[in-house]
Amino acid sequence: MKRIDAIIRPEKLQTTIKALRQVGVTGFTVIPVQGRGQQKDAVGVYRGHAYDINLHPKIKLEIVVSDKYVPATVQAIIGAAQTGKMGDGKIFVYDILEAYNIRTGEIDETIDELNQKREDT
Amino acid sequence: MKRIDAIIRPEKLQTTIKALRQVGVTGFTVIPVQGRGQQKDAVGVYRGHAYDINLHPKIKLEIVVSDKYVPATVQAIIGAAQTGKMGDGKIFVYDILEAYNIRTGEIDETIDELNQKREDT
Amino acid sequence: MKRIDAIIRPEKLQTTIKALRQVGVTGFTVIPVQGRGQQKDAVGVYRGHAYDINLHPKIKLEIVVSDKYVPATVQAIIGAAQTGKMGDGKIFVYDILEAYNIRTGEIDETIDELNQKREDT
Amino acid sequence: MSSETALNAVWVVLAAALVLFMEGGFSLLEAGLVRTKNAVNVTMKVFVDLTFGVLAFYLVGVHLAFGSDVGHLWGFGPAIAPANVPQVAFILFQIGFAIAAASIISGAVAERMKFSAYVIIVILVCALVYPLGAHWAWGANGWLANMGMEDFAGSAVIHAMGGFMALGFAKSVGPRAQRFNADGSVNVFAPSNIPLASAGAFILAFGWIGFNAGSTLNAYDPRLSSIALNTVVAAASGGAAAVMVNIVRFRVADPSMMMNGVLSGLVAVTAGCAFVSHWAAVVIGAAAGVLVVFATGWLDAWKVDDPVGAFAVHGAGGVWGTLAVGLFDTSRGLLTTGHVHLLLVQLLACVVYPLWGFLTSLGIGWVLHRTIGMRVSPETEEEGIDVVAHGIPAYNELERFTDL
Amino acid sequence: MSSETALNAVWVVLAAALVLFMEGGFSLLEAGLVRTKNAVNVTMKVFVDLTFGVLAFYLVGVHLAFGSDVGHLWGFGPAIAPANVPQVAFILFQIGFAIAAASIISGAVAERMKFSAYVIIVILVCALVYPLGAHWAWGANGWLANMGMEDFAGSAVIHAMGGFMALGFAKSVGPRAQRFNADGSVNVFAPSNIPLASAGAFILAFGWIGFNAGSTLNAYDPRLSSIALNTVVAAASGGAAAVMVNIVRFRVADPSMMMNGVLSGLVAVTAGCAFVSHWAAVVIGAAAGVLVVFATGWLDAWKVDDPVGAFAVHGAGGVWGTLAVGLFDTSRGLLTTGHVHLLLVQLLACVVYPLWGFLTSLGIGWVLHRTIGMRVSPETEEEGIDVVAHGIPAYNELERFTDL
Amino acid sequence: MSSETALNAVWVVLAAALVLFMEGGFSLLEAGLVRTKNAVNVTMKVFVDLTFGVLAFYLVGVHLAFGSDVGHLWGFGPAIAPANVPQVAFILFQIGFAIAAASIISGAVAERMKFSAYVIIVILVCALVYPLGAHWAWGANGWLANMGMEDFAGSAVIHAMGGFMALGFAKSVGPRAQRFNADGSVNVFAPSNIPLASAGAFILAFGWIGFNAGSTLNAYDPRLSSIALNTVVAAASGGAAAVMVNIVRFRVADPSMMMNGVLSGLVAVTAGCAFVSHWAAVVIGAAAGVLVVFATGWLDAWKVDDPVGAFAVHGAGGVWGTLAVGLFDTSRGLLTTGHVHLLLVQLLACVVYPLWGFLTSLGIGWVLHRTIGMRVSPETEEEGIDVVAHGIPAYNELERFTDL
Ligand SMILES: Nc1ncnc2c1ncn2[C@@H]1O[C@H](COP(=O)(O)OP(=O)(O)O)[C@@H](O)[C@H]1O
Ligand SMILES: Nc1ncnc2c1ncn2[C@@H]1O[C@H](COP(=O)(O)OP(=O)(O)O)[C@@H](O)[C@H]1O
Ligand SMILES: Nc1ncnc2c1ncn2[C@@H]1O[C@H](COP(=O)(O)OP(=O)(O)O)[C@@H](O)[C@H]1O
Repeated sequence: MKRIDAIIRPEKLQTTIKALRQVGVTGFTVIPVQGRGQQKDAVGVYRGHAYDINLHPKIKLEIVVSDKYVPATVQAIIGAAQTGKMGDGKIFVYDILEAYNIRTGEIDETIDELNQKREDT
Repeated sequence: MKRIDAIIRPEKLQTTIKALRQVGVTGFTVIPVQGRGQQKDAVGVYRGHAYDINLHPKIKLEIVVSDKYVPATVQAIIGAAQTGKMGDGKIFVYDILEAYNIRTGEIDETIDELNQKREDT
Repeated sequence: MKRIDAIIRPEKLQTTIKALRQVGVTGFTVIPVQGRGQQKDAVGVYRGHAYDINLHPKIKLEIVVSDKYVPATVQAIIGAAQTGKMGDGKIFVYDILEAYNIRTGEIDETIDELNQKREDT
Repeated sequence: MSSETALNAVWVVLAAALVLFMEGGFSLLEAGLVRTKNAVNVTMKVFVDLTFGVLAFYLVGVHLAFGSDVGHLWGFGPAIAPANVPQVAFILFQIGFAIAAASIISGAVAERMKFSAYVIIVILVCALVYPLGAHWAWGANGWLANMGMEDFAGSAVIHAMGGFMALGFAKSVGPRAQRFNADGSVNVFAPSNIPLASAGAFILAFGWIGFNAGSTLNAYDPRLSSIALNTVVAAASGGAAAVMVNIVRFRVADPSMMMNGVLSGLVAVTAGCAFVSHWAAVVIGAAAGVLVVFATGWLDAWKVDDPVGAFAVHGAGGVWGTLAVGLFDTSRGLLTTGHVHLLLVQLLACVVYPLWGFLTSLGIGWVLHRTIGMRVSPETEEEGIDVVAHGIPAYNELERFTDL
Repeated sequence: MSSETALNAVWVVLAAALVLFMEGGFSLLEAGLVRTKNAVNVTMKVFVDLTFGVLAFYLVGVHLAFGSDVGHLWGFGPAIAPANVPQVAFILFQIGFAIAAASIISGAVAERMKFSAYVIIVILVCALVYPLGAHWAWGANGWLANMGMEDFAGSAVIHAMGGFMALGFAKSVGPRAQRFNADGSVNVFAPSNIPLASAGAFILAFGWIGFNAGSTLNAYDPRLSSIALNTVVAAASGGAAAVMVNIVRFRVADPSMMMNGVLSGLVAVTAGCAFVSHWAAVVIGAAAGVLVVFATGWLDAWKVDDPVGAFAVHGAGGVWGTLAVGLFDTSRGLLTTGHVHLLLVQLLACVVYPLWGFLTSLGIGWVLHRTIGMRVSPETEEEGIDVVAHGIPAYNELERFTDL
Repeated sequence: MSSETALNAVWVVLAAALVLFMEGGFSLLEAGLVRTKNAVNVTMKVFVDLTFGVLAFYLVGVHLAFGSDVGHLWGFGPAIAPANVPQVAFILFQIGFAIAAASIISGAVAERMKFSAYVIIVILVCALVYPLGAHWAWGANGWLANMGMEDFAGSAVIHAMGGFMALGFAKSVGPRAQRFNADGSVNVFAPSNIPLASAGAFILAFGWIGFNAGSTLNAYDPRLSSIALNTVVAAASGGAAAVMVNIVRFRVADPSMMMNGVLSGLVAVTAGCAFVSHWAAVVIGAAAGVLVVFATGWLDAWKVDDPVGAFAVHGAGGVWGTLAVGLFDTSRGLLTTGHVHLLLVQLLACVVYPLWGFLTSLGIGWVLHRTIGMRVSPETEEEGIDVVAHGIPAYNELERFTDL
């Protein structure tokens, strides 16, 4: 089971959500963030002082999926969120050890591996 | 040392904080997020166009605790945040390698394992 | 490759960003959060009722860097964000398995290890 | 057209415009003091006042209030305007008053009342409840008017009655979920937007000058300027007193108490603004400012949930202001002249209007509960009324929408 | 100075102040209805109306509109004010009208028009386009005035023309990126701040009393109070009708429709407020409220993107209101008297003003596209115009700024 | 009551209402331009003006300003109103002026001054500092009035003095933490809410018509309409000039400069609005608009931190406007008639009022520093004054509160 953190452009959120749905990922969490990377800074001017808008509005998606869904999910995000210009964002993947569903109070049944584990026990 | 990410209903934040306090967890970080899962979409209507409110306001708690506190913490959250209806949220657990306290500039002393390690050295 | 989550005081954001730039870290994501730890609660009063402002505004930085940059990054943050008073915040470090650049659609080239890996292949 | 009528028309129309603008003040004040998830809903309620309320009063209420007297209890037929004021100007001004009375309710029942129930309440209040009360004191030959009751611009007729209707409906609809704990303690629900609320308070104060001075309905009334000054100094002393009491009692200069103090001073001076001296206006305002802080506490003790403090401002302030005329009236007040008669009449008004407001609202509430229902479902309350009843949240930073 | 002139001066100056205050209403309404990233930009556009627009009309336009007639088509020389009104008071009032016409456009082209293009548009509209149209109906000897056209305060001259200019410019500049899908469906762009927008609507309604009643330009006009009452009841029935239709058609009490219903009722009654009875005002407002809901849908069907609904409110409401005079005028209306002449003249006006507005705006748009450009770059549109053109976002919670 | 007095009462009371409404404008403008964490605090300061300020001026100041003259320096006893204006109407209007002077300060010291210190400052300014200055120019037999100084509605008496008090207090309390870097460069603190600030600017512009035209205190004054027109065109040219200069110098159409340009044009025309022609009003406004952009830069160079630009608008604009009367007065101006006397008197006023404002504020600041303290603690400044002094943040989206 892996967590995928994807940082994308705000205006790509809806197409990304659609793409995720298409590959069967229906659960995720969305957070508006400010990011910095290779994208050129904007320059603001207030009362005669230029200032660096060194953070750009981005959207972060946090998605937990079974290991085997990772490649498809990553590809779906890249497909939907890419514009080819600086500032498209990043995807980071890391390990999740356990997942619980608060409603059932038990191990989450929406993740394949866990489902497997549950059935095994 | 583990990190617990809990996604809960906004209105359960205060009871969850109380529950965490009771099991001795006093440090955590709270982020308002928008989430999607099995909870039914709401439908908004603006100027004659229905639209899918496909993201629901949630609260994400990020909690770093010693390994041995994990089960109690997870139980506390489930106990406090459960309503039994779709949309109660999830808990994800993963490994943290290091933790620093910015105030002291050293390894964090509030996490058991680290405390242990510090005493050892 | 590691992810560093740093929770700092909001007013330290700009100095921290400068410090990060100095150690060569140019990519990161910023999220306004509310945190709780050892910092004393503020007490608000509204219409005659005192209430606990038990969450303090903080800023969370999420930074993904190569393993070898971790110590320098952590030190840079501590150096820039420390005031010595309760509430300075924490730094958590954990493993990242993969990183993609959405713009190129490929493995991210800004992280050393990945660069290495790409050249190897 | 005579010069006198022309000037009166200008005066009354502009004053009416100011009074109608107060609806904007109610809307902002309430949208700022409720929680984000219901900000659209309270705003919409004030638009209901401005639409359904206006029509209900214009089509029905104005006749009941200002038509020819029937048994000292209600009016019938065309509204009777004072001499030298165009009848339609008079009606316009009275429309502003009627919907102000209705608007008092909107804040008190915020965050849990059904939109449809509110529409019905506004129609009933503007068509029936308020007009009857208005007739008693202001109609030709109303029974309280005949007894010599003095309520220049409505501390009793509008604010005390409206404030007690707010109380009745707030009681009837019940407190917001989780507002009171089992042990009786109160959970603080933070107001969503203080600067917005303060904008509303400034608009209300601005409009109030038209509300009180406009009630002369006569530009030649020698008291006109004095009424305006009384209004402003009472607002000032109300706000100053409330904030000082709040600092002493609760350590902070609470913005909601500062605003409600100003408003409470305005409410209280409304009855007497034409009858009392300036120093009395300062005293009346200051006392209202003190009162509003305590009255806010009483409601909590009674376990009634009034998100914007409508009762403390309009109910308590209105009763005090009605009474204060009996104390400070320059020609008939107890403290100023030693006469007790007026005070007794005012006391009667202080019973009649609160009772009328409170009982009718409980009655309407009772019927609503048993028919279309008065309260949104717990799910809606939790999610917020904005999305469910109005289709859209108040603030949308994230573009999270696609068409279905 | 005669009493009459003094009272008229006071009346017209105060009414002009109310009309000018409507700019604040436009600004808030539009800032609340667009997306956050362009809220500064629309606000700035209304300031352009209040600065460049005022100067353009004062220096040029007022002569074209109200100078001595030249061939029934335009004016020349000093503005001619009605008797007993100081000329400057008249000019001030007309300034308010001219920039109101310009402000209608600002919302329709929000979120994608270049700031510089908008400045030029406002100057042209206030200096030329609006003044010509105004002369035809309101100038001494204008050709439509001579035909007996009735437009008391501008349903045709200001609102229909302004609304169709809004349509023309919205068409010319094109829809916002991603507003329409390939299959013709519409993406909902959520308004950023509903309480702000509602504050704007209340200010507009407040100012409108000055707009309509002030158009008497004469405090002694016996219709003055009646105009004000007509204005308010039409606003009420417009809002009530719009919200009811919206509930029936779309299930929710949409705040943007409630506001636009109120505004549409106001727009529609503007032409006839001095000529129709109160019940007719109620009917005119209600019909406008129904109309605004449907007109909003038409624009979507035509694939024109009007973020605030300027066309539905001002264009559709203005045409209806102009026509309605021909139906309900108490002395010459078809339904009230059976005469058809006035209706035909009004019908002509309903063709002339929309066409004039639509064609001039297409023409200006055509030139702008070929010269300085009318539309911001796709990058700017995506990022939002606020930071690029104005250097600062509308809301800044995070202190994310350092000096360079 | 004579027709004349009646009309004057209506006029002055309505103008006073407009002036008092300007407090709402100040409040929104300032709440929008400061950082979120201090938005409640600036709002509360304006409520302090409206409460403590009103009482201080009504109880003490008005006598000092408008009582019988004592040695050309101050007044004593009941306020003396112009003929045919009810005395109380006059007092009400002057209350509005006094608290406007005080409100200028609130923005300049925002985000770091103690609430208690501000309350004391307002009381002193409204009871003593402003009334003395007002007496010199406007009181019966004030020494500057006797010299022939002309300041129709207060460019010098209110704005220059208020602006220099703002400067003095801003200097005295010191800049906000981290505002200036060691190398002298400036850190940009982004304004929290531009649409809110713009709402404030529109309200101020609206109220200003009452401020200037109301200063006739006489509806029969033949200049009344002309004053109103001058006010509006100066606002227009001020805003237009400021935004053009800003675009040339700094590339962007800065909303804060557009607003401050409009306000600066209004400030500058305030002294001369009754004495200069319309084209002169346009020039005066435009020059003020240019000036405000540069004056904003001077403050940074002087290392004085004025979060809302109060000095640039009121101080610089007020001095320029006072001077401009000497240049453009139609009967005594240098450029219009060649006479130099008036210009010299105006020059004297341009020294007296700024000095009076600046020195008294430094003096009050000196005493406050040594007694109750003027500045919040560094911790409070960092956390924001809202929670510490007022118990509640301005905006609360997250329900993060539980009762203790
Ligand atoms: N090393 C990193 N750690 C965490 N977040 C990052 C990192 N690099 C980039 N980001 C995030 O990704 C966003 C886009 O990065 P950017 O470099 O501008 O994209 P691109 O590589 O497509 O040009 C940034 O705004 C930031 O939020
Ligand atoms: N796979 C996932 N990855 C990340 N977050 C998730 C995932 N599934 C659900 N969530 C988060 O949990 C919230 C609640 O999920 P939901 O499925 O609605 O709850 P429940 O399972 O109790 O019905 C979602 O709104 C989302 O924020
Ligand atoms: N165990 C934890 N897990 C997650 N976040 C934490 C934890 N402890 C503290 N934090 C975050 O760090 C912030 C600062 O912590 P605090 O204990 O106040 O700092 P300090 O240790 O410097 O006094 C908190 O507001 C919270 O956001």
